[in-house]
Amino acid sequence: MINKVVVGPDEAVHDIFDNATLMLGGFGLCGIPENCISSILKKGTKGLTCISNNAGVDDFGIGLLLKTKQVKKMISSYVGENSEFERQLLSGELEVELIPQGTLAERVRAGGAGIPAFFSPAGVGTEVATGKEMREFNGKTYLLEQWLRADFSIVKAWKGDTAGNLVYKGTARNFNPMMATAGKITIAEVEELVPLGELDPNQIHTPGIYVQRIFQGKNYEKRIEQRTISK
Amino acid sequence: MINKVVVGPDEAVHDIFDNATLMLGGFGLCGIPENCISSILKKGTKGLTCISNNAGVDDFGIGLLLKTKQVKKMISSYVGENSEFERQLLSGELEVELIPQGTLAERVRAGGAGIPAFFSPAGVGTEVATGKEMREFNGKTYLLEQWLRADFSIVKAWKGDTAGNLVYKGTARNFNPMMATAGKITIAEVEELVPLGELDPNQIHTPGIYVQRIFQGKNYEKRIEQRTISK
Amino acid sequence: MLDKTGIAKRIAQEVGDGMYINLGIGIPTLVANYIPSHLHVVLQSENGLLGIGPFPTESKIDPDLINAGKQTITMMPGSALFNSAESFAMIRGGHVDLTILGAMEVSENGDIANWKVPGKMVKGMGGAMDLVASAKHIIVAMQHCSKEGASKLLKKCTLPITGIKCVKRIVSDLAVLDVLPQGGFKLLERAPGISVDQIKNATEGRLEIDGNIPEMQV
Amino acid sequence: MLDKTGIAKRIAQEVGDGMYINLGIGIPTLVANYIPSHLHVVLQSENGLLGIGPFPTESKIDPDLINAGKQTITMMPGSALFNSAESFAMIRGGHVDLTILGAMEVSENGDIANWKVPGKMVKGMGGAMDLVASAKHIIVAMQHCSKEGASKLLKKCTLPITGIKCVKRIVSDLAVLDVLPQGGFKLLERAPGISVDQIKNATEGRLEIDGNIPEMQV
Repeated sequence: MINKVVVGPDEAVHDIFDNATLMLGGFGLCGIPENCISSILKKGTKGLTCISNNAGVDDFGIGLLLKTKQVKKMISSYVGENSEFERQLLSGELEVELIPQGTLAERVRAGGAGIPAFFSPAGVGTEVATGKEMREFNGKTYLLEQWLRADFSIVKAWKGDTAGNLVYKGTARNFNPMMATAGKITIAEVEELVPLGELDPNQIHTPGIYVQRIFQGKNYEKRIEQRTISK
Repeated sequence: MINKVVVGPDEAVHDIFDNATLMLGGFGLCGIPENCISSILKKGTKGLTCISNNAGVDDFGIGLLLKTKQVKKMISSYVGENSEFERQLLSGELEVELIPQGTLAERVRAGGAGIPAFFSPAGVGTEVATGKEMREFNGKTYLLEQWLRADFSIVKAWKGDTAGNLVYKGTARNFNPMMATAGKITIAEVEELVPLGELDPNQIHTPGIYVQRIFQGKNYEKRIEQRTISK
Repeated sequence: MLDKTGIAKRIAQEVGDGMYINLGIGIPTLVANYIPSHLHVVLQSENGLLGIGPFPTESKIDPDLINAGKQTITMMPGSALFNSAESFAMIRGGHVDLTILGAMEVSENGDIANWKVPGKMVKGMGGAMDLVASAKHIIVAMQHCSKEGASKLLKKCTLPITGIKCVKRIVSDLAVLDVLPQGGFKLLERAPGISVDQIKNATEGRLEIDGNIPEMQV
Repeated sequence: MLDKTGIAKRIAQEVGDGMYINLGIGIPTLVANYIPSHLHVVLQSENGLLGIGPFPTESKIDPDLINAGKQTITMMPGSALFNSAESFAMIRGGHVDLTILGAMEVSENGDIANWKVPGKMVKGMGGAMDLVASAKHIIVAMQHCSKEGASKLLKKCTLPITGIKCVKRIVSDLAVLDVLPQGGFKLLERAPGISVDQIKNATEGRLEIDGNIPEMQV
């Protein structure tokens, strides 16, 4: 097997360049690559286009990169938990492209799977359809949607091995597996890096072929947005 | 959870009707639904269209249904291990549609995922492209391919629970997970049926939502086509 | 007139045994609390779970297990976890039997608007456009009128559309109504204490009233 | 002239450290035996495995673990199993670095024919059309001529095509050749004991011979 281990997040993101397109895994603050976001923040890379289902909150996740104005454009499905985001959007400092969540997930998968375009019913008759080819199949109308690919995909997994095989936990899986397939360079940060052979081959969520760099992250905060409990 | 357990293969396939379209999982003889094939053979259903990567061998797998002339049409990627198949094809008794393996897998996935059509590069410039729309994306030519769906999908898994969640083993996974998503009725036969809660939710290959009927199969033969050993 | 709990309770009566259901954020999430326990249903969370359980106790909170509203949750025995592409494959492929979601406006031909208010903040459509474009059956939980008293059951939506010709049934604070295939709202039930006239006055779109309209049993 | 083992040995020299490789049925499968052990490579089996290991000993045979040629196999530590859609997503998405497969004919513009002989049996293309349409680098293992002595390196394929303009390099029993971007076969190496004239006579397509052609080191 091929060893893909790098020392840590600084090395993993060292060549992310100004104006690069990044995919970042996660749904809300669940399953986000906390360590890599910190390193990009420190590195100060500018003009980023970030493809991520959400944009973090004011002081965590991608929200941190918005605050420092490192993000030029967000491509997301829902961005409603971030007041700095709102300010930058309304002032015209930030570009935003909103995509239905399922279409976003499928466009990223298509990018990784070498499918340049496919038909989806989401958004027919809405402003999402503007400028898109429409076609009817079996009496239902669909929109032609194109793949998404990125210069760097940054994902967070629960466990990973030195060959880049990944296993996610709970709903922290979300967009991470598809994004792992759609980056020219895919960087995986994991809570636990295990030796080769320790993961069951039958239970791997992301095969190592998609991952170029892997490291064990530190100090995961895993902030909860809506702490809801049963009495 | 919803209980989807049926008594056995006879009950599972009882309503498969003449001229139905079936998907059958498996690659070669690996991961094929042996019990259901036996029951369909016994039941004598005729005029079947079978979507399956291969067509079995003379005396096993789908080959059994070919011998009894229950199959009208095969949709496959490779059918080269079956002399009865060859005879029926050359005599015009059997219709055959050959599809590149990756396109077949993706068309089945698309059927399950509600994507009526997508672009694939496989077969451009070949007879597979005949009659298909071609389009260029980023300087490369692709063919428009349509989804595949079936009246019944019949899959084989290693373990399953009463809610229809499935786990496959080794390369017996192959086409089974996609086919499970693309049948109006999906029937799963498993080597071991386990109680609810015994499968790790994080390690399920086919979520139960896709499965309508499940039973524990018997007497798996698991015939090997090419027994190859290291000295 | 129903409060939010009342709407959730009435919608819970629409649930059938063996259904896979996607519940949207807000009132739809409350529906889970009122589904009769003898019914076996499975709740889908579009961020990657089939089999949502109750909210966790303090000691069981897991930041890696949330619903689409980002609330901490638990799993039922027999649950399955999956990625977002698989989740929307289920939705788009028609495997989810029932979608319950909120709306700002519904038109008499079944269009729904629930994702954007121009000039105010744009939060994004999340999974709503996928859900309404694909669901076999859609029930909308909503207020019949705005705080200012303007009807939200309209001839034509004024807000940006989430999906066209998709809503099948509406449960509002005032009534249960079906969207007719040919267009128009068919009044099925009145909320407790609400008259047919009150519903007429609160409905801008074409309202079909056929015979005696019973009061809801909530 | 190389035998099958010789072709496999020569192709093994094309393998680079860190590569993900798909090996076709026949001679390509043999290549695995000659990849230098200091190179870390991963072999893909398109029926759903990354990390093919050696054939099993009798006691380790598992009918649920086969390669694309339906042979029983083992797995290397660090392997991953997946379904057929995922497997071809890897192939189509350009994640596999090198594809090695057999051919009945190759044309001077890089077309390949390897799936069908009209009038004889049609076995099907299996994964070959997907592989040749998507691979970043394709090496073909083949016999230079038919048993009757007819060239299989042609101006134009006579058999039904598997893919167009895709073959990059050919290792035959007689030679190593590249397919030039502008068309034509560029002779790189001669098989042991084979002269340039013999290769010329065996090649119908345009052959480019530039300077002294070294003999292969196998």
